[in-house]
Amino acid sequence: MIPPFVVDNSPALMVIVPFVAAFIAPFAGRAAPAVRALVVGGAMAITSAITLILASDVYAHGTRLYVFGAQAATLAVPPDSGGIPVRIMFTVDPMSALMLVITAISAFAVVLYSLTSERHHSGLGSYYTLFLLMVTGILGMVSTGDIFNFFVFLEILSIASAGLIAFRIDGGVAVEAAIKYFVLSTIGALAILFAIGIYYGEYNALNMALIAQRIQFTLLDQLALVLIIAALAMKCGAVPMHFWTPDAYSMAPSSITALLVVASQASLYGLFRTVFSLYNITLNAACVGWLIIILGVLSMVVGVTMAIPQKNVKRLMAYHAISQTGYMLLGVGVGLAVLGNQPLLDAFGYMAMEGGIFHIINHAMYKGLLFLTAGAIFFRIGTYDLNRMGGLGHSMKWTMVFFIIGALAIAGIPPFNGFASKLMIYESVFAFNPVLSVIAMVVSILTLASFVKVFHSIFMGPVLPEYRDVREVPGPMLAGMGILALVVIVFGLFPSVVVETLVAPAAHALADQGMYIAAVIGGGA
Amino acid sequence: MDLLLTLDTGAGFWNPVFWVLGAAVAGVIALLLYSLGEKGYKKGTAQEAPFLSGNPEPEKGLVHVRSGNLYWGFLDAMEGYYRRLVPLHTGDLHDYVLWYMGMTALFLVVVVVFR
Amino acid sequence: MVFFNLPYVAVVVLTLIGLATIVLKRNLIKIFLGITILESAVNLFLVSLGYREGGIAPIYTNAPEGLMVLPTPQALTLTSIVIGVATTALLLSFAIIIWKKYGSIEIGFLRRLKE
Amino acid sequence: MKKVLVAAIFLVWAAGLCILPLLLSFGNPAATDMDTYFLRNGQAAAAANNIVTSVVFDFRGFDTLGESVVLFTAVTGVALMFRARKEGEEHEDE
Repeated sequence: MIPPFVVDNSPALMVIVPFVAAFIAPFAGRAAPAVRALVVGGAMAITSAITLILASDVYAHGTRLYVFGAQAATLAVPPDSGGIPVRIMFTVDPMSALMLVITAISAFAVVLYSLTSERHHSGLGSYYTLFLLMVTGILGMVSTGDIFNFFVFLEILSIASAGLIAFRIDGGVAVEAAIKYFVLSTIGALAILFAIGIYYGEYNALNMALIAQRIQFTLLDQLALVLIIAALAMKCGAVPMHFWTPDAYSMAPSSITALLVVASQASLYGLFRTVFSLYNITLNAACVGWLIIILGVLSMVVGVTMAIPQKNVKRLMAYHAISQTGYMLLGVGVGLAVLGNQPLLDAFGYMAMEGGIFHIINHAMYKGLLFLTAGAIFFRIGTYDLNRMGGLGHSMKWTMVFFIIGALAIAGIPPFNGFASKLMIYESVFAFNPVLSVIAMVVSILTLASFVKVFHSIFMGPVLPEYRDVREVPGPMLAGMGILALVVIVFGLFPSVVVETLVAPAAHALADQGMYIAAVIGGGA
Repeated sequence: MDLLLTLDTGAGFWNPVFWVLGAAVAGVIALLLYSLGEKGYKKGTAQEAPFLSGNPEPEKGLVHVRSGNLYWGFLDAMEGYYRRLVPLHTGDLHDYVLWYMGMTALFLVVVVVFR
Repeated sequence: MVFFNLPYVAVVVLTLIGLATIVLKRNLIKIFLGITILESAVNLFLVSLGYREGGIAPIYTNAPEGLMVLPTPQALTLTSIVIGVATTALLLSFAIIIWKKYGSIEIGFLRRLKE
Repeated sequence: MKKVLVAAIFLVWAAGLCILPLLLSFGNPAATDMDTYFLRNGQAAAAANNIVTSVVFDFRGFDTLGESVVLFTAVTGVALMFRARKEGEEHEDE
């Protein structure tokens, strides 16, 4: 059914299709906006399809290699090179495949939504170009197996994001948010480049598997580790380096915010990939694991408590995004802290990692959904200010339903997907350290409290006079939200299927460094 | 079938389908209890109007409790915490960069000391 | 020992200068200059990684062959320079918009988003 | 107080970065196998006398594609900033 050419070249195609569409989009817009919508929507649909094909192939047949420019796409190590991979390659293992699934679903829903929600704006040609490049950046970041290539895609992602955050201008405020984001992410990217230089200088290698094979954890490696994890933790919005997050999330157009959430998860993926695949047990797992756990706990607590007094609905949701990132850091951090201790890892370590990784995919879905509903409300009433909202439940019923689904999912109310992943995190973390688990539960309660407030002040109450003729948002926007809501419900009702098919292979692929090295270099020797 | 849908979470398990069935049963019971209630009220009379100690009902726009008025008790109780936390979010780019650099420095010290 | 590592010492000094410029200067353009200095430091680091004692440029000519310096860092630096240019261009265009809208590019005015 | 903290941060950064000149030795890379491969095979594999060219456009050509996309992205971003905006498009709360 699917041509073998597509399956064989899917890693290249999923990057090339949005590339080419990004170049075409502005010119298509010259003909007619509808043509551009067709090009962008079609390209995104094709990209999502290819990405899902690749992911299912990886889940069925194990890690996929795609070597750019070699005689054969799977020829990682040239026969005359003495056993080292010399070319840039994509290494798509189950963890990458999981991120690819997230990106495919989110980006497709978001593009469907944004074709309608942004149609009254100027500069849409550039908007869609940057949108597609941002998707390219995420896809490349999560699938590359070459650390310098990772940096290049990271820069594509942050430049495109910065442009899109500033898209609305909004009297300069959006540009201010973009400057804050971009200065920080440039410094972070330069720190990562510094670390890449250190790896190169020590091991003469840029391939992640080769570095992983050769790594010694000398003083230089420690410096490189610190530079990378601090930069990537900053880019995923961990407290206390989260300050850019509410600014950027609140000023970007809502559809972009939903994609920025996925971009943050891609940074998180980079962090986990560095710690697990590059270093694994050479580092002091307990020490670095506790660092990540503490970051996670701080993020959870500070994020949720800062969210409660917010007046701007998107700032509030951005703080919740920080808080939810904390859960992922906590779960995977616990897995890292017991790495190298096989009994503990089997007892609760894998479960904690699965919980954290499951939370990544859940978070991208429900947080994307929530940001899209916030955008839908803005689309109709033109403000994000919670104090000026009220009574919208009478006129925007579908938006309200989607908001309820997202809010209950983020608060961890059964039977939505947030509950399943949070339960896994609670129970496994409880076995590691009960205090952390209790903190996580309290944060979850505060999240629920905060969203009850938001729900009340947006949708409840009598119809306000100023919003008497507000109508429901157009169909395509509802469809975009509907896709994500459907995913939230399905993942909530069948968590075991998702965990067994998507999450558990990802967690094991992450923890098993030998498999990663063997997939690229072969034999692992 | 139920084996397929049960999520093993380490110490326990979680089966959302059973949960939904249970919730549906509880809902049916609640509906039954509700249907036993008073049916004899008359539409269109003063029985429908809210009773506010005899005062006239205020306008719709004034009834709505705005978001700024919610949770003031919580914020008031946590005032000491918020007084310290909120001023850290200065909005100053220098502070953003300094926090990042400071955390990098802290990580470096921790990783090098506990290697 | 350290004397022969003079390029790396220069990298350290340039990095610190760049960071200090970013953190201490209050003018946006100067902050962006700091970022550029930081980029230069990283580029210098990359390029000096590839040097080999007595090596020649990695180009095959009719001249007698000798030890060649490593080519990869030069390629990486080329990429990194272009990325740096792109970054700077976007940052400067942001600064122009800020100048138009806020009437100043002092960092103290860039604080409308906070808390 | 803040000044002391800033000074401490810079001190740690300086100390951390000083690892570089202390542990790396300039002009004497620790390992060279990947570059040796390039130097030996670059001329034949990529048909370029300049090995840097063969690395940039062949062995690491995908990076170069990414680099040009970065440039394109930045140009698009700049164009987005200086576009002609419609009346009443911008929005500010408060």
